Amino acid sequence: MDIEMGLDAHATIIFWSMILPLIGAVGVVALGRWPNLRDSWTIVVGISTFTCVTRLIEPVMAGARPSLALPGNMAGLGLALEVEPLGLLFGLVASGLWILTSLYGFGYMRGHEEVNQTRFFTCFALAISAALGIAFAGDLITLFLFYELLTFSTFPLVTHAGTEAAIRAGRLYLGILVSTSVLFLLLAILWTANLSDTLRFTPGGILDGKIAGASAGLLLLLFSYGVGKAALMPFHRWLPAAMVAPTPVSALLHAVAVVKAGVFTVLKISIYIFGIDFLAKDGLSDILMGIAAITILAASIRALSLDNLKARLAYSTISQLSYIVLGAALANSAAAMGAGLHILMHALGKITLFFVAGAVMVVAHKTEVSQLDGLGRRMPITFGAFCIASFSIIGLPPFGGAWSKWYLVTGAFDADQPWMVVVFMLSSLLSIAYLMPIVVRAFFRPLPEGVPDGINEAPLLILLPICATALGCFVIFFYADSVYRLLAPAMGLGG
Amino acid sequence: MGGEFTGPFVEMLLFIFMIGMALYIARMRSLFTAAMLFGIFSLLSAGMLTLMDAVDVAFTEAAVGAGISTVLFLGALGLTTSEEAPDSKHGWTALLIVTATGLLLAYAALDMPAYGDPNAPIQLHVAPHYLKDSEQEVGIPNVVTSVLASYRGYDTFGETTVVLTAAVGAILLLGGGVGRVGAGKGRDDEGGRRMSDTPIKMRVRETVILRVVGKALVPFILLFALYVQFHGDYGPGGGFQAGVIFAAGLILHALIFGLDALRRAIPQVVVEIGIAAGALIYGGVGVASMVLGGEFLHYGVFDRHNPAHGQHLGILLVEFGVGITVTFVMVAIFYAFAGRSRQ
Amino acid sequence: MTSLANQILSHWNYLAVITLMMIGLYIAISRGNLVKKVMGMSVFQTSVILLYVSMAKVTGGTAPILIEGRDDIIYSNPLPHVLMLTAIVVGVATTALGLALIVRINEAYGTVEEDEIVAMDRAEDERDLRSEDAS
Amino acid sequence: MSDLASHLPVLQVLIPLLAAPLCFLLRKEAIVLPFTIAVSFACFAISMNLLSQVLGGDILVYEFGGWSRPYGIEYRVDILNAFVLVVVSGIAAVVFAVGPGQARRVIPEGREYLFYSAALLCLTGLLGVTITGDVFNIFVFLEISSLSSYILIALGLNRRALMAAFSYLIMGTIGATFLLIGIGFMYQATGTLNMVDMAHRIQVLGPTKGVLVALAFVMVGISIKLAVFPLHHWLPNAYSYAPPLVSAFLASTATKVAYYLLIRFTFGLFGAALVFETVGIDRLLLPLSIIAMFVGSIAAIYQTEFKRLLAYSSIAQIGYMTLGLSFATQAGVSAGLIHVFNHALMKGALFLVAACVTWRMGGTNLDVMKGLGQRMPFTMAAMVVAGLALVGVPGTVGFVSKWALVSAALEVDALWIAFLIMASSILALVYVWKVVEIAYFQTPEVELERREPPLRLLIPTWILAGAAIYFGIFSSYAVDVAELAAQQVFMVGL
Repeated sequence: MDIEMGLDAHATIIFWSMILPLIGAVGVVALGRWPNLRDSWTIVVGISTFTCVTRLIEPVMAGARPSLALPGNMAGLGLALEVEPLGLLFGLVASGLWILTSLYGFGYMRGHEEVNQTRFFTCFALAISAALGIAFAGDLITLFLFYELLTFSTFPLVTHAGTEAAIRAGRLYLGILVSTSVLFLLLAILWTANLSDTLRFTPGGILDGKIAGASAGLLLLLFSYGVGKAALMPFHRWLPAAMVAPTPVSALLHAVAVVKAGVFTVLKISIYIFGIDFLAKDGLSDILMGIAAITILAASIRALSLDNLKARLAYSTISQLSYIVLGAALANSAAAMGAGLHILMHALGKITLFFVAGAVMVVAHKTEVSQLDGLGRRMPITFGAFCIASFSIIGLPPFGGAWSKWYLVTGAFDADQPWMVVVFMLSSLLSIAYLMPIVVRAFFRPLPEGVPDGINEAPLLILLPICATALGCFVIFFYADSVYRLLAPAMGLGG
Repeated sequence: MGGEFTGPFVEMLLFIFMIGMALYIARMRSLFTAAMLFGIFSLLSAGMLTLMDAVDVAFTEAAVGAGISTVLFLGALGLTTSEEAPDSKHGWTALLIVTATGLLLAYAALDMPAYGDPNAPIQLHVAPHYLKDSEQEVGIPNVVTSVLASYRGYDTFGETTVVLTAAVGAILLLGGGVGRVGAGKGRDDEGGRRMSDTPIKMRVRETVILRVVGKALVPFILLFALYVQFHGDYGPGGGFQAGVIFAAGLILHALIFGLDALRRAIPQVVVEIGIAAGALIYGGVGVASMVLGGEFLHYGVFDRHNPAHGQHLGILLVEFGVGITVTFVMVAIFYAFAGRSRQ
Repeated sequence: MTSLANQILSHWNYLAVITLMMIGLYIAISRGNLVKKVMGMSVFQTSVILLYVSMAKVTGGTAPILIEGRDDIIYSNPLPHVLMLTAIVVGVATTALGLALIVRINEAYGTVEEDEIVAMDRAEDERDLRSEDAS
Repeated sequence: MSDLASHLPVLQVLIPLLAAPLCFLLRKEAIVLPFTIAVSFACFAISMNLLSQVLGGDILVYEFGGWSRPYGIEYRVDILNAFVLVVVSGIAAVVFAVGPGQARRVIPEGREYLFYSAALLCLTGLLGVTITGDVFNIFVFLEISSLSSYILIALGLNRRALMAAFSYLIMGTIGATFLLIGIGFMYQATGTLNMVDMAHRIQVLGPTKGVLVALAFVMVGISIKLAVFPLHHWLPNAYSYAPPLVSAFLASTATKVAYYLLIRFTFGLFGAALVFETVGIDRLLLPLSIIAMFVGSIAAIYQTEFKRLLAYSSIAQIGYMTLGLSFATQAGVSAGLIHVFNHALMKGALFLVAACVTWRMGGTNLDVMKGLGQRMPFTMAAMVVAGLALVGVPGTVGFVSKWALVSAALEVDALWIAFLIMASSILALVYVWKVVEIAYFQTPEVELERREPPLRLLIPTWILAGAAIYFGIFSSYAVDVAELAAQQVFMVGL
């Protein structure tokens, strides 16, 4: 009886964490005429949503799997939400960083004097709701529903500027994401439905013994490429294109929510649909491993050659996302743990980097790496944060990124894949090569002539989130243990 | 009838004529001539139908194909053009399609029971029931009428509705002769000739003999229509044929004495109410049978003691409804065409 | 060979009807003049009536109007007759509607030749396109 | 027989049938409009009731004139046609409330009642075709619906509507006559016109030449009405030049009824064994469907007029339906039926959006739709919703269709067909998104203030658009009924 009650209470929490952003979106529309009220409302909703999600930690750590059947059934299949550790982590990341991004967004959007702010924040809230839907999806069909909703709710954000370039980027964005999801992902889901009588995410997977050999490999590829949001090459071009969006979008959505939704989906499918053991059998995931490795290296090299700061960060993201795909493809507990951790670690680091890029754009109106000379002296805190976040991305202790990389490398050893270890090492070196020059330029190059004196630290609303996330990169290094404990059951590592 | 010997020869001759007519229609560039040929084609096919024992169909074909359709064609030609432009293209594809279709049909036709075979499936199932039991079940000698108005009375209701639909279309598209559609909704008396004023008809109006004969003829036509209407139970005829003939009488009147004379006698509003009334009479009979506890169009319930009597009454009423609707629809279509001025 | 000849002889009626049908269909789909099309359609429909009624015919039969007290008479099948009465009516309704449309088309285009109408529409499209380019 | 409930099958058709001539007597539009709405709602209510009666597996039979099978005409309601009745009358109930709209300009003054009369006749015909259990009765009611739809199409504002209506008239009549010839051969072979009786006799008879040719003619006749590729040429003109409301009604009902006929004749009358195993219609229908899916979608991409774009999209969507049928499996038929329902909703909504745009801008050229996203936000939002449904985004009815169709394809191990279905829906994204971009990202040539169409136009639009979402999320209603219908078709036949 108690358990029943308990589960019902959890269901309520899931319900609210999903519905709050929607209410938020409605509120934003209603309050559109009063910007201050509207923005405060967004923060209130953000905090409430995050609080809701945090209340799920305790039961999940205790081994419960809170679930909620959504009303409705698509194509004869019910919609169900179920919170498991990996999804909870993603949910926490998305909803937590939403608060900070919102704060940052107010500063940025006002500082940049953007139009249509109401539409912007409305779609933002919708996107968060969709991201939470992906995080908590209990089966493939529910996941697919929210996956597509996320694509369409972020489309207005990508094309926010309404310029010809933005529209073209929007086409690419929608074209790649929808095409891959419909052509490959949906097909893969339907194939799975045809093979198995369930589409539920089940520990240990549902496909073992139902498909084998080349078909299984094809199905895995369909899934991996179907999740276009994971930006595996050659379906990665939407991500750099999406950088035309205002920076808060790039920061939260294209460093965290959207792309992480992609790799999260890949990871979740690997763990709960294929099952790690099944993936490890007969080198099923070898091809995927190769693709991920190539993406990691190629994207890093591409990042090196780009002068536009946001574009460079975007390619860095593509590279880092494939860490997670590679983690899934290595198919053992340690690698999966590394992949899971990397969702959080990379999120904290990359969002900081984007925040900084936006701050520079608002304050100094600079977009290219080559224009950053000496700016670190004028904006020491901002670029200090950039430095910290870069270390974390590179994987240096004592920053969060070190942990995820550690587990990934361990996983590569466990899987007897020395070449993958080499890939990780090479990629770290490359990330030093494309991130560190920025820090060096900012701090050690002299400020060019003619920079107006007015350029100084960013406004508080921008600076605060930057500091918070940079601090996060550092603090999480010491608390990685609790994240490990949260994820362990999902990765088959025991409490 | 002429028996087994002469029959086929007459029929073959008719067919040869008809095929000739059809080919002429295809080739003839003068559309007036083609329309007249079509009338003759219909008349010949009516003759053919008579030879094949389908007297009711023949009657209708003669009245509709040779009569109404031809008048409609002539009317439309009066309003458009009478000459077909020389045609150059897409003959071959059409020929190919048509040949293929024809061969397919011939392939199937050769597998059919022979022409006139009394043991064809069609002669052994359902139809014998009508021929054997309709006398007792419905009680009228013309089996076609029994089937038409009772066994398949609902089809006939549908058919009446089809006619009504045509009237809706003619009035909507051509304005019922009251107003021009589109540009300028005023009356159309100002300029242009009407179909009823095309040269042939003008001469009709001017010829004294025709006027006198026509005047004498109209009442007889109308009388004949009434005979056809109410004699349908016993011989060929019925509401549809009667309606067409009645309308033909009225139209003849209009051709001789002018459209406006007929318009004054039967205004557009009356025509429209008539169209509706006929269909509603038909439907009303059906609804009445429902109210009396039967299915729709179950006339037997009108006389519980003698269902055949009820059938008779029902058939009389629905045929009457058909007659009214058809008459007024034909008049409405005539008004629509005739009232349309030439550009 | 003789069997085929026999077949054709015993089915000559159907074959003649089919010929008529195909002439009608040919006129309907190949002619460019709209009035001709409707005429072809009517010929087609009239021939179908003959097809149905041919099926109904019984050799030595007579019209299905019952003559009281005679059991020895063979009647032709009344059902196709009934069906074709309906078909005739449908045909004339279609013809009327088609011709009404032709009258309107003639008013709108000044012609009832399909080719000319298509050409006029195309010219109109091109004009629209040009004016768009100009603006 | 005295209680009203037992008369429901006939009332389904009789009410609009009698209402059409009644419009002649009522005349005043102020009376005729509410009358028409009441009639269409009554039809909808009756169809729902009929559906609920037959869902258990019973078959309702209504014998006209009290004459029993096979001597009289009977109405025969099973799940399959009750489902189609609901779709047709439901769409009518939503769309008829709008009235003639812009077509008013070409209707002779004071003759608006004739428009309603024609609309009711069209409804009558479609319902009559669907519900009847007699093959010749199909022909009669098909002609009622066809003639009235020619009239309605001819009421378009552009003079090309006349030519479109005329071409449709010729094609439609040829189609109907082919059907009539086919019915004639079937009658010749069996001696009966009653469907149940005929089906039994054809089973006994087997594939004689007559039956095979009858099949060919019936198929061609229906395919013309259904606009199956390559017999689709009449459709784009008819739907794009007709008044938008007429397109909304016809696009979501007329082709659906033709599709119903296709199922009825193949599975009910001729029998799946004959149609698919002996003749192998699927070997022709399957490639044609796939070509239609692509040709229709690609043609839609290149259109510069909204309604024409939708019309070409319809050709592609009809391809989905016939594709389902060509699998010759229960899942395939069920998928086709689900799409009948779903496509009616989304295409109806989109054509109503076209009606809204016509009301505002006087036309639906894509040029005039520039920037309408800001100027008619509610209308355009409906367009986006229904458009996404057309693409097959999850959460909309389009997804449900796609799911069912692809499942059916995978069931027969046709992974490549599944892939092609997906690929064609990407094309749908392209043409839908083209319109979305124009509406939201392009600036209008003339500055316009924000104004929505009147509620009598906007509400029906949103009812259909909303339904396209509602039944996308709560899909089990439609899916269950479609599955039951398909099951009945396969188990019972007729």
